[in-house]
Amino acid sequence: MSVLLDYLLEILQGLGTTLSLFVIALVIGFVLASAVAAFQIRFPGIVARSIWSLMFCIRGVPLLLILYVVYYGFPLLPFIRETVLWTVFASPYWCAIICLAFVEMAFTSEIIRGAYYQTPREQVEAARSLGLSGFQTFRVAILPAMLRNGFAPYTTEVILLCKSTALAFTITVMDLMGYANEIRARTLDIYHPLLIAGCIYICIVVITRLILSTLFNLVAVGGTAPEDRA
Amino acid sequence: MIDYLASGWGLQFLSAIGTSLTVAALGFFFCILIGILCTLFARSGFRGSAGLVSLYTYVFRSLPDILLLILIFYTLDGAIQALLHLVPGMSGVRLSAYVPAVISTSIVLGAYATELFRAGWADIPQGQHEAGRSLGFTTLQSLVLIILPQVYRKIIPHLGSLCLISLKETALLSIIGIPDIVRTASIGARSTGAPFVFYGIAIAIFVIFAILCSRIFAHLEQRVRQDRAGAR
Amino acid sequence: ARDLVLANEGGFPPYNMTKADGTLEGFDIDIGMSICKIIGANCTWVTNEWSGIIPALMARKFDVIIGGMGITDERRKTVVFSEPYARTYSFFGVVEGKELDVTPKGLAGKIVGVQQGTTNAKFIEANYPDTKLQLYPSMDTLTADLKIGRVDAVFGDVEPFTGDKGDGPKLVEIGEPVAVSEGIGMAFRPDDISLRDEFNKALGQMKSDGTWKTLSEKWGIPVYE
Amino acid sequence: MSAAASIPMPDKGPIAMNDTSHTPAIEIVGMSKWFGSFHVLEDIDLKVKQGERIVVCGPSGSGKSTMIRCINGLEDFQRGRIVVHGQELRQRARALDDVRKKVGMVFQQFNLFPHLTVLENCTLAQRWVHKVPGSVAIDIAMQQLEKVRIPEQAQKYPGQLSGGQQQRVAIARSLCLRPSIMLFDEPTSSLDPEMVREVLDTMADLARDGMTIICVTHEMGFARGIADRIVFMDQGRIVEQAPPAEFFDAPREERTQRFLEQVVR
Amino acid sequence: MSAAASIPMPDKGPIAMNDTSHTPAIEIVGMSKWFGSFHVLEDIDLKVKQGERIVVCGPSGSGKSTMIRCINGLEDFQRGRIVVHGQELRQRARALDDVRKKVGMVFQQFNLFPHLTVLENCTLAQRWVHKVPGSVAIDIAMQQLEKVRIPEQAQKYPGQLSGGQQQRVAIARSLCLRPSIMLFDEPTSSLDPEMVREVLDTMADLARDGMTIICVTHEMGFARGIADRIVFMDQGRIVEQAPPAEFFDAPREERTQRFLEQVVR
Ligand SMILES: Nc1ncnc2c1ncn2[C@@H]1O[C@H](COP(=O)(O)OP(=O)(O)OP(=O)(O)O)[C@@H](O)[C@H]1O
Ligand SMILES: Nc1ncnc2c1ncn2[C@@H]1O[C@H](COP(=O)(O)OP(=O)(O)OP(=O)(O)O)[C@@H](O)[C@H]1O
Ligand SMILES: [Mg+2]
Ligand SMILES: [Mg+2]
Repeated sequence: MSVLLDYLLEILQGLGTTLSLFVIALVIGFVLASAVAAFQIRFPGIVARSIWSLMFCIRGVPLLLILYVVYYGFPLLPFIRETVLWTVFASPYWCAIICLAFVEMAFTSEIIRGAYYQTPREQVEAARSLGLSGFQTFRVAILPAMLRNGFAPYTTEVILLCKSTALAFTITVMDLMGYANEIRARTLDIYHPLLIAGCIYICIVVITRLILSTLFNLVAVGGTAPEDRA
Repeated sequence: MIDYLASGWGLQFLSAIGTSLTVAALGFFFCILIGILCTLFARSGFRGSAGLVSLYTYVFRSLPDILLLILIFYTLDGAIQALLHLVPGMSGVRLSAYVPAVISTSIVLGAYATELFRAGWADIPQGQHEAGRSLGFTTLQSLVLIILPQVYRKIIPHLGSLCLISLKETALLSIIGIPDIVRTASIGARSTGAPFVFYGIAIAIFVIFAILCSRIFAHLEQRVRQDRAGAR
Repeated sequence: ARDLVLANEGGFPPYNMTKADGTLEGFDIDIGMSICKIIGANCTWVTNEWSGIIPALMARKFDVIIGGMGITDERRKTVVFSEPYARTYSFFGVVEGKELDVTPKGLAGKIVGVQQGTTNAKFIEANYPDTKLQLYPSMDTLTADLKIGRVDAVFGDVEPFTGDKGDGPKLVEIGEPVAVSEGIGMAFRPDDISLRDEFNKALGQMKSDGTWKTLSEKWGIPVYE
Repeated sequence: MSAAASIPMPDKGPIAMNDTSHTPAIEIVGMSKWFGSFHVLEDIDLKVKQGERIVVCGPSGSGKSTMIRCINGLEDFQRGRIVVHGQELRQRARALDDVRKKVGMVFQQFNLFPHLTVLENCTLAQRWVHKVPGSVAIDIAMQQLEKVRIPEQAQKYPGQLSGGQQQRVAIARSLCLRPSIMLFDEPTSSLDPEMVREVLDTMADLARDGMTIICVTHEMGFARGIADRIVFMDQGRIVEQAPPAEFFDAPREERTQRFLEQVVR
Repeated sequence: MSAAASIPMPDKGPIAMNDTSHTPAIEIVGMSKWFGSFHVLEDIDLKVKQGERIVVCGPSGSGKSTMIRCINGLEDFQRGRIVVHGQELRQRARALDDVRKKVGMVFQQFNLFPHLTVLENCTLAQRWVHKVPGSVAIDIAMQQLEKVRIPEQAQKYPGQLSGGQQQRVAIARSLCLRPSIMLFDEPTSSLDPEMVREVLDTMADLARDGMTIICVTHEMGFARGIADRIVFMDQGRIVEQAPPAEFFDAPREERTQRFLEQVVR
């Protein structure tokens, strides 16, 4: 029993890293995704389509591979190795954040686009026929609908991101999974460290869901959060 | 790049692609099976069955896939081998690591598939079940002839992404030591000092597969949508 | 003849390495095959991820680990070891041309890379309190990062450096070698004691007929007397 | 009546009914049903003769749908009995399947199978439930589609048809199983006004052919023209039943009068 | 008429119209519209006087919705002209916004903003478009909500109201902008029969107040009671226009007769 407690305490050293990976990648990813989605919606055309294709490719490649490319491949590029960029890419932690945010951008931009195109046309027309301007229409008819439509898929995506942070240990980041793995390699005990880490991850997910639905209810008055099947 | 491929890495990659695709295909197949069975079980009306299935999907979709894969892989690996050891005459038989790899991938993906089928099923109007009953179909007939085809129609686009996820999931097996595409690429990258060639090939394989996947499922969707063409 | 399955990681030069065609080579492989010939067994090789290699042995996925495994008390709780078939010394390794003071004071604040779960990691942790440890899942990822420059030095068994054939800057050892383990041994399941004894006998025979020395020299491994 | 109900009856389809024509087609006695603690149907008594055409009406939530769903075994009930062509419904499973083969049902929402063509919708149950060979099933289906006047739509999917056409397919689909009783639950209420007529005409055809019909509807014109008897329900009870002339022109109950004022505008 | 259309007109709201009462409220001349290659509206001519009440009817797909959406600038058109209160619609942007301020529109699907309360739905456009101060906007909104007889629902969200109540809120929301013309597109056709009446009553109130109204509807009773003129469309053309008495009792065109047979049962 006391062994398990020791494990728990050791693994918990990685909690801060896991959480900061998660939150920082989430924020950067969302900002980038909004920009990408807004560009695609606002300026449809060849550029937007190329961006879409790029996002599509990113979505098709496993995060693990992206991590390897960035961590082991990028340092061989002179313009990364020999410029200030190296201060960022030298750190496994920032490599992980960059990869996570990048993948998050690819998935979230599609969610935002999807939510935008699901906005009922009639709502927009109603706003227009009341004489509201383009921005006012966006504010009153489109944005709330996007929130409503995008909430469930975005929740799923946030949870996926949280789970993805666990891959950062493959590039030596000592997060929850990293410490669990170290114990595993040292003691050859596979189950206990992983089960303990698993419980912590479940707690994080439960709390994240709670925070998201609370936020949603704060922002989107006049209705409860749509059923979240995620 | 040709040099590397000719010097034996080409064959390595071919076998890695074979490994990844086989594991992905089997994983996809079994996770769908799990999805259907769990959905049926959840709807069977047994006490607590729905709760059990919810617990499975909730927990499995909250835990990092890599953590689950390692846990299930070693548990299964030990369990299967221990069982084999008990059977007289089988004690010398060694099971390849692929069996537990496929099973653990399927169980992890099964949680996603279950959620997909449950959602698709819930979207089928109650009237369809009732129409089936009032025409005298048995439960099994109504399931196979009426309900599942409609669930399939509803979830095709998601099946497409699930198929892609299956392949991406095999990348995680490289951490356990299965020689899949990612493992081959990273070993190659390190031992030749030409990472961009090897990682580039791996990325290309995944992108090609993603395109194929989206094409195939868009086509399937198209075929299914023909009944929506036209008026109303 | 009976069948035996031997296992290692397949990425720990010069003990074991994967060739481009997927087959294995290295000191472990040569030693293993020689023993198999002596005891008259039909041997095949498999590879397994390092951190899961002992559970896999216990799950009977294979019978012997011949994979450059250091003999430690922690491992003895689970498996039984053969007599050591190689001595390992651990060194600090750096990129050629780099000056580094490898005393605890000199390495304070520096980053040292070590393979996860090894005796080396424990050693650094115990003796270099102010050094930042970076843990790697395998030796080749570790050397890769040393060449890239993310770590100032690595601390590990000497052989992987000498066996490194990759491109880029050369790696050299600095400082005095430290013996952090009791040597390299082969691991067996505790219920396979008789197999272990057979292997020990074969090792003794190889020692006396000189095969063992020839192989050590072939792979550049310090001869164990 | 329980004596009559226990006589075993050969199942000869809707036409060869002469020898049993004094057996009521449907007999509901003292039937009550609860949803949890909510009493939806209270002590329902209803006897429907063979070939009789009943229209059921009443305010929303009065239990009309629930009642006819009970006749078809789609809902359970807790007290009383329902006898369909001499076969009691309480014993479960087998008997229920037998009853369902005799009773066709058409829903408000059509409930066609969207993934099958019109023809496949009509042949599916014949082939799987009644084990009719493929070509015979198609013949029967085309015959019924002609009866509802849309044989030319056989190869289309339900999604490609208008609401009225869909409802007629639903009727044909039921008829393919040669039921002796047809139940309709507001068959026209989710249709555009222009399509209501074509469905009502189809139903009138059926009525002329002597089919036993129970129909929930608010189309009072139709009720007046077709029904032998109108059953008015409110709050889970049958409040009044009478032939249409009497029902519309001299309703006995005050509740009925209020309802008629609202509906017949 | 083009002379009249070019007279600049002060915008004084619906009441102070006496000095311009000979300007038609709406004038559509030779308007045609295509969706791709499909000719939805062909050569539409329609003149609506101030305070006139027009009911538009016709079979599904005949272009009724498209026509009134053109009047409100929700759809573009390719040929002809539409003049609303002397202001031509062809010049884009600014002019369109001006026209929309004079023309209110109510849709079949209500289209209330689900995340705003009833009161917020009604004050939003006043505050953002007409820059009315908050408390005034609320006063006006409550006044209109009283007019449609649901002031007590002001704090609820649309999702908490019945269909009929929602539609009345939609009407109030439009009225808050004091339009001089109201367009209705099948305002009752997605309502349950029991709620149709309350919405029709609200519209009748408006008609009595002298509002210019164009309403697409199949409620023929309403049309007969309220309309000054009925416009019948088929296949993108206006087939017949006549006062209700004439339209229902002596339709000139054969197409109209066929339609009336179908609809008025
Ligand atoms: N599955 C159910 N569980 C609980 N209550 C139900 C259920 N189905 C129906 N009810 C309730 O039973 C009552 C009768 O419903 P029913 O559908 O039979 O009415 P109806 O007369 O058909 O009304 P309508 O004209 O609206 O179709 C209603 O109050 C309804 O809310
Ligand atoms: N955005 C569009 N693109 C192409 N065709 C359209 C579009 N909107 C409408 N149509 C077509 O234009 C025709 C007229 O449509 P409209 O909605 O005006 O008919 P309607 O008279 O209002 O019919 P309903 O009574 O069904 O509402 C229809 O055939 C319709 O299919
Ligand atoms: Mg009903
Ligand atoms: Mg319309």
